[in-house]
Amino acid sequence: MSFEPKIVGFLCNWCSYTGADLAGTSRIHYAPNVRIIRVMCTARIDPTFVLKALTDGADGVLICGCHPGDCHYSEGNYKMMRRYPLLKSILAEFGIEPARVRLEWVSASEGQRFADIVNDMTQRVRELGPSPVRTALVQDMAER
Amino acid sequence: MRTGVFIVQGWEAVQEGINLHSVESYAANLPSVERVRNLGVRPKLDPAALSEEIKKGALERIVIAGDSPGFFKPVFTRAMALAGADPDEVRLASFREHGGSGMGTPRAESIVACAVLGVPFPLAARPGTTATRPGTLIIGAGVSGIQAALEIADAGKQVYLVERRATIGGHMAMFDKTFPTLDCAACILTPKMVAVGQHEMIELMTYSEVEDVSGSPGNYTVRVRKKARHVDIESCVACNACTESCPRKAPSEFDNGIALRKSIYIPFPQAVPNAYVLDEASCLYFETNGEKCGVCAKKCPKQCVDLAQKDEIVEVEVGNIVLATGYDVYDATKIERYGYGVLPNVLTALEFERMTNASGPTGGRIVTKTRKQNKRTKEDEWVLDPDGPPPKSVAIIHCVGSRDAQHNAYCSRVCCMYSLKFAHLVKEKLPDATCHEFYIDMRAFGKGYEEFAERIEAEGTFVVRGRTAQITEVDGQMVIKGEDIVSDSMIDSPVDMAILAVGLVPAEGSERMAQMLGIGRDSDGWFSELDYNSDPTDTERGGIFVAGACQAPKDIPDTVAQASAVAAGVLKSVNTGRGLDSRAELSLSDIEARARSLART
Amino acid sequence: MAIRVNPKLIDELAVYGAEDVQNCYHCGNCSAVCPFSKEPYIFPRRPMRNLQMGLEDKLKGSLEPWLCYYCGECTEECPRGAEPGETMMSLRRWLTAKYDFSGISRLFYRSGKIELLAVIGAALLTALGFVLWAVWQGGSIHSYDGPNAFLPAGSIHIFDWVLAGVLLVLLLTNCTRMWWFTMGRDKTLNASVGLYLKKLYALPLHFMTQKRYAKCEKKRPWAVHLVLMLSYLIMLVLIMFFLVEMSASTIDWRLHVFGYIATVGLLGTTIFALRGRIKKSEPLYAHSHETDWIFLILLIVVAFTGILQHILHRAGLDAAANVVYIIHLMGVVPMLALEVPFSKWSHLAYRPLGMYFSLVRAEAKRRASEEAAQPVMVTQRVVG
Amino acid sequence: MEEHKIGVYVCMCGTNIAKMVDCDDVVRTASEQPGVVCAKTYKYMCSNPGQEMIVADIKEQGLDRVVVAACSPRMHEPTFRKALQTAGINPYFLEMANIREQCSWVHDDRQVATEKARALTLGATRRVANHQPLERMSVEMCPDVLVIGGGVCGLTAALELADGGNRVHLVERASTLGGNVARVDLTAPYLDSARDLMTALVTRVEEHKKVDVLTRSQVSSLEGFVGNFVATVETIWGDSASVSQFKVGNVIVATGYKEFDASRVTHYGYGKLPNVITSFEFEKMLRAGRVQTKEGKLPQYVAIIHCVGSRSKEFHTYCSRVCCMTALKYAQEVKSAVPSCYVSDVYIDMHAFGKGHEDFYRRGSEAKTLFLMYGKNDHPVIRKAGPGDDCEMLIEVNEKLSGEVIEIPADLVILMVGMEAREDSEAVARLVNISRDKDGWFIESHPKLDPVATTTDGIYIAGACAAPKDIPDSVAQARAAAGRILARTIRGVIDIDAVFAEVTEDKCSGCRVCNELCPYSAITYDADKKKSSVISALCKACGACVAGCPSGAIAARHFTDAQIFAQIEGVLA
Repeated sequence: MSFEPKIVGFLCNWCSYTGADLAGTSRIHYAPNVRIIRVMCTARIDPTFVLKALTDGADGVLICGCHPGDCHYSEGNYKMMRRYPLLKSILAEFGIEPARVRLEWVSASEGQRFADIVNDMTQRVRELGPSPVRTALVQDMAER
Repeated sequence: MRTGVFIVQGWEAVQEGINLHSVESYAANLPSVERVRNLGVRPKLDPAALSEEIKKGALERIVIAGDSPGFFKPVFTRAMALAGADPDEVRLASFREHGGSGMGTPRAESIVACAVLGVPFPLAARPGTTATRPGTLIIGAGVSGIQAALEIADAGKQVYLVERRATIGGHMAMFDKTFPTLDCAACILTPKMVAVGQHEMIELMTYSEVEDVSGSPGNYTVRVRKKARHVDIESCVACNACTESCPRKAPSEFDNGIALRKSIYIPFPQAVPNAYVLDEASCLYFETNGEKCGVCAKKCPKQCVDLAQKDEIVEVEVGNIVLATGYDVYDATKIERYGYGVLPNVLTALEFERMTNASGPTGGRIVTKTRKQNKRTKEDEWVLDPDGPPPKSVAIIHCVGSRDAQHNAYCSRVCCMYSLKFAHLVKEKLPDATCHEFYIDMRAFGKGYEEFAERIEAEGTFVVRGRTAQITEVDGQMVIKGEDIVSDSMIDSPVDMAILAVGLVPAEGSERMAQMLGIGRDSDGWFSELDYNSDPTDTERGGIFVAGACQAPKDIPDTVAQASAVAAGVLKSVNTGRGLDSRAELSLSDIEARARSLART
Repeated sequence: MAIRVNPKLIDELAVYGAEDVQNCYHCGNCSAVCPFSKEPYIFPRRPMRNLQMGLEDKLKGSLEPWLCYYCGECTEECPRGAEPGETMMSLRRWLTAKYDFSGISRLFYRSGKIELLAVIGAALLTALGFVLWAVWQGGSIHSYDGPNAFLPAGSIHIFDWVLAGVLLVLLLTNCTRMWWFTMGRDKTLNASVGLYLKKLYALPLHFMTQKRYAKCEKKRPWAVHLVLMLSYLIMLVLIMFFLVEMSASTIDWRLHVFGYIATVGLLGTTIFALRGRIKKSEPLYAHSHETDWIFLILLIVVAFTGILQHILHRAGLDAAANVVYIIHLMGVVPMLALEVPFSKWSHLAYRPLGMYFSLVRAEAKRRASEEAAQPVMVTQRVVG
Repeated sequence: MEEHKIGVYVCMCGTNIAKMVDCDDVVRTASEQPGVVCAKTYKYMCSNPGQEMIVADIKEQGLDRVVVAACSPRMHEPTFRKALQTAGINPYFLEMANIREQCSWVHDDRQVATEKARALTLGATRRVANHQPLERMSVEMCPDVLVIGGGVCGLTAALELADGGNRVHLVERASTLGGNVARVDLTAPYLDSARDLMTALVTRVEEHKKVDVLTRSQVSSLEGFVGNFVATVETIWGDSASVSQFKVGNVIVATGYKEFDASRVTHYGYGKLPNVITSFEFEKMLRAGRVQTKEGKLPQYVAIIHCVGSRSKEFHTYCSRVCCMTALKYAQEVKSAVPSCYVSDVYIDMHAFGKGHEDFYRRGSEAKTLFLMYGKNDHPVIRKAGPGDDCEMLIEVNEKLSGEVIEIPADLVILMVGMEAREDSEAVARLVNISRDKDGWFIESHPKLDPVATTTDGIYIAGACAAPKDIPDSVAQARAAAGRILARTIRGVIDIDAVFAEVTEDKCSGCRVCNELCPYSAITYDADKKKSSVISALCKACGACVAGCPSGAIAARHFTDAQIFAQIEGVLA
């Protein structure tokens, strides 16, 4: 069977997590590969969360927050926005394809959008194959 | 200001009980009134002629008095403009709006007085305040009663919540999903029910009815009959032993008769209070005056079944009373053409709600009834088998008993949306089944409703404009007949299941309730609010409020809003210790005097 | 090309009796309960809609009103008191007026007074005419038949035929107009002469049996209507062909028995109808236009005087018989001369014609759509 | 990490979860986890018996951590926290796994759904082990209330609160009170006087000792938190502006709506054809007693067109709820003012749903209004009439009830413009920190059971600013909001969430990065100690500072790194 990636999703409590719930209440079906972790705001998302997820075997990380300007904490998502490129460059140095980590804006009324994003991301990561970190870990295990 | 008073008789029967002659002579004696004329019933008025009349009388202000004078305002306004007078000086004295019905001639006269003096009636007819007790009685524990109770109790004020049935929750507890968000009714209601059950400021009186109300605003004494439940709520642990042992069955009220329950039973697993109840009507023990049976009492491990228990009358003293008695659904058997009660697979909305409900008799499976032989009677009868055949095509018929001069002329407000919800549930559970909605106007007016309606159509439900006229059976196959107006064709189609979107009617006993509390009801039987626009939850009687569907059909959000609104009315009086007196008690002279003083300032 | 609505037409139709049609909010109930409402002729809702919008040409060209027998099901089931049945009746009156080129029937329907005056006028003229003529040809008031009969049957017979001829011409011209409005004018419709002939059977069939009417859930109105119709026909035949024998002093039972049956039929049904209209027993009788009253009264007068003069003559009271005979004629002439071509009784012709045309039209359309290789128009649509 | 006694409870939610997730399997895997001493399923975990089961287990088996795998925590976290409390353990020892909204409802393969549910539950189980006991603090509640908007809704709310004994600051942008209702002459369906209604309200508000009315004013800032807001209001007097500041405990937003701009619709020629007017323009005519064309002629034909800007793909998909009744009102009013006039009413669906509405619709028919039905997104088109016609304009409609394409004569066309969110709704939303839906309406905290509260504690929304509403429904909502506030102010104190950030002093380097990061300026700097510290009451727990702190000195209560790391491990295990 084809490779099914594991993706960790960090969603902000106010917009994106609610959006994901809306996808649920509207019964919009999407790929089951994303495991959602709720944070109060994308600003809370420490780059180490992402690294931790990748080293623990995630093939991708999805970060969702309120649309710029809609942040429940007025500018938390801007903080994430500033942090994001930084994060990307670090990952690049580790040789992790940038497509594995993704930042998206999903509002509380965008259940459909959330579903589309999940499907799209799952597809891309599936094409990329297992995360190099993960394979490295597996080898590491094997060597021990 | 030279004023002309014109009396018009319009549509409603409001003027019954109003002596127009005395109103006329009263008006004539009011200061600055130059001219009083009765224009008769639904007059055809010509602006030119009126303007002449205005010119002749050099009138500066016009007062139109009648049940719905507004219908004649524009013609007078125009006449004023034509006559070169100030068109803004046309005032309305609406008997209907200000409770002319029931209140009789003096009220009508006071309404005219206010208009003549140019003072809004609600200002002049504002009753004084009176000392108010802290306690509140809420009649009816549906979503409306529950909401109001919680709001008030959360403020730390005592609430007595009286419910006719053995559990709280009302109709909403029966529903599967709620439109337009489709979250399950239980998920959002049960926590609130739990909260009510646990709240230290709420005294819950289920299986009880209000017998009599006496006293005055702010100080009511209410006698409540606690019907003999024969089960001790406190010690019952809902172990089901009594039900298992009970030999008798009766149609389940909670399942709207599509399933049976024992004579001693619990309405539904999440009932609050979570205790059993014995229904004397169907109980063998009571049928035989205690000679037979009584097994439940013996079987109960905690001895909490008390067959000897008698009805009990309790008295509570409260400052405010909230009416939240909700609604009943229209009796579909009154419409023979739909064959309800004759054709097995014609269901009412509530029956379908229970069928499609995961915790309902079929475990949420949508099935058609099957013919089975009754073991005892050896006769064939239609039974609802959870594994029965699902319908291949379902028809949902709107406006059953609503928008129809022969039944109820009014619109029941919720049917369009719940019908669309049904279509969604059918499509979700039986993707291959065809589903038709037969409607007259698709009334999707609320937040997110229109979008919901569009979604249902997108899901493949056929939405047909045209009300089905009849459902018949042609050699074992149910057939519906109607006109598909938009596609200009006749419908004569086989269906396996027809769901009747029955309308809402005032709850049983509303009339008695209204008499008991001294409040009015409108021509359709719904409780009358103090003012359609500005006072939708108060009544003519001080300290008595109406919330939710008992005032007129309403969906859940609007009901909840009204319930909280009532809480405001109650709390402001409880908080200040003084609430408004009855407007009904105000005399003509009171109102006139107040109007005069306001007019001066 | 968009059709221009005419909000005024509804007021015009109100005069013909359609006073509640504006109340219709188009739930489709009426069309659904109507036993005759089948594609391609869906009514009463559709015609009511055209009426609300004032689509005059569509209405003029519509056959639906003639397919309705006013059983009243629709009116009883109407959720908004829009009186579909009465609306269809009013449309028939309006159409009758439209078909009539002379404009007389329009006058009659728009004002009962005018019709009444016309009827009275015609009656008086008849009386005067016959009396003068009787005197001039030297008839004796004391003789009913025989050599110097006051009104010799032979001559009356000729008069009947002349009158009948005139009526036929009038009626035929109106029927032709009806054909033109409903069929001829429609360019899209190509109905061959063959097709017309093929469906011709419908004409006498429906005229004689009123067979469609029997489909109503209520059977009584149909029965009444049928009896009335047949009695009238019998009478007509007797008068047109056997007048001399009928008024002869010797009773020929082979003929007279029919006369008596017809008289009883006429009297019975008219009285029944009158009672109904007074008591408004059926929806069909709930609203009575002036024309309905005048027609019934004429009918009862004619039937009653008809039998009365016969009895008087038998009793040997010839003078009285002659007087009654004059009164009888005073009823007959206006009835035939005015009611048949211009008013209520013209539907004797229009209804069967309507039925006939509707069949032709439907068939023609069906063939056309077949040729256009489109799916056959089914009369019952199965959902799903 | 010390050993815990964890209880895992998997809810079937009837069949909502059970039909897509093998709950027993989830229980099985959970029970194998370290620390898990009991794992169960139940039909409705949120129901009384469900909660009692949890309470009993905590008491009997001495559980000290609880995981509930059920619906979204947004739905039932409070419910289960309450259960923990009743059982006598700290409510924050709870963690929920969202296996309904984010699992069973969105997947169609039972196996993968179950697998995902397992992972989510595992995540929660690992996380909950790291939970710490948290205490809710309670601060006192200022009884004063700020009401934004002086329309029928704001006025009603203000009166209700003031009658209840609370001081109310009523802020209105315009120079007079009354809002949109003040622009209306009569109200549907009974044609009662809107002016009397408004005069009564305004008089009472202005006379009320407990209400401070601030017209020509707007709120420039709202600091603080529920129970203790500080509002700054700017009032413009001519060219001078005065600023006032006051403390309030709660805020009601009743900013109402704005009418749809008809000139955005090209096919009705509004702005080009002189006699195409909007509903509000017609109201003016009625009040002046001049129902006539721009040329001053009496109209022979008046046409009313529904759903202008509403129920359409191009503009707003939603229904504006009040236009149908208003249209019927106009039909009556035209007939009254100009008896000889023919009125046609072009609608999609007649929304006559309220008390007295259907009867009013029927009266429209009795008055011989010609009702014509057009299809959604198949709108009529207006053109100038030719010299031959007896009317100014012709409206082409594809009429649904007849299936004909028809033309309606019209001398005057009234466009029933819908409602839309005000331009300043975004600013207001940001000011009071609430969210808006796709159409710009404010979002309530729950569409059904909490229609007037918002996700921000202490901020309430009422009336048409949350979605189109007629007067009675707005009034009901205004009172509902007032009721909510009264209930809380009567108690005098309110509990604030125990979830906030805190600085571990000895780790803090005093770099002050966090000071800048905090959007609520909840972090103060102690110059002599050279340390930052968080004012917990102001902190809204976004965690920006936590992630931003270079020395990891700030911890977000209930969202600590340890907890989130554990959850990551869990969901990936």
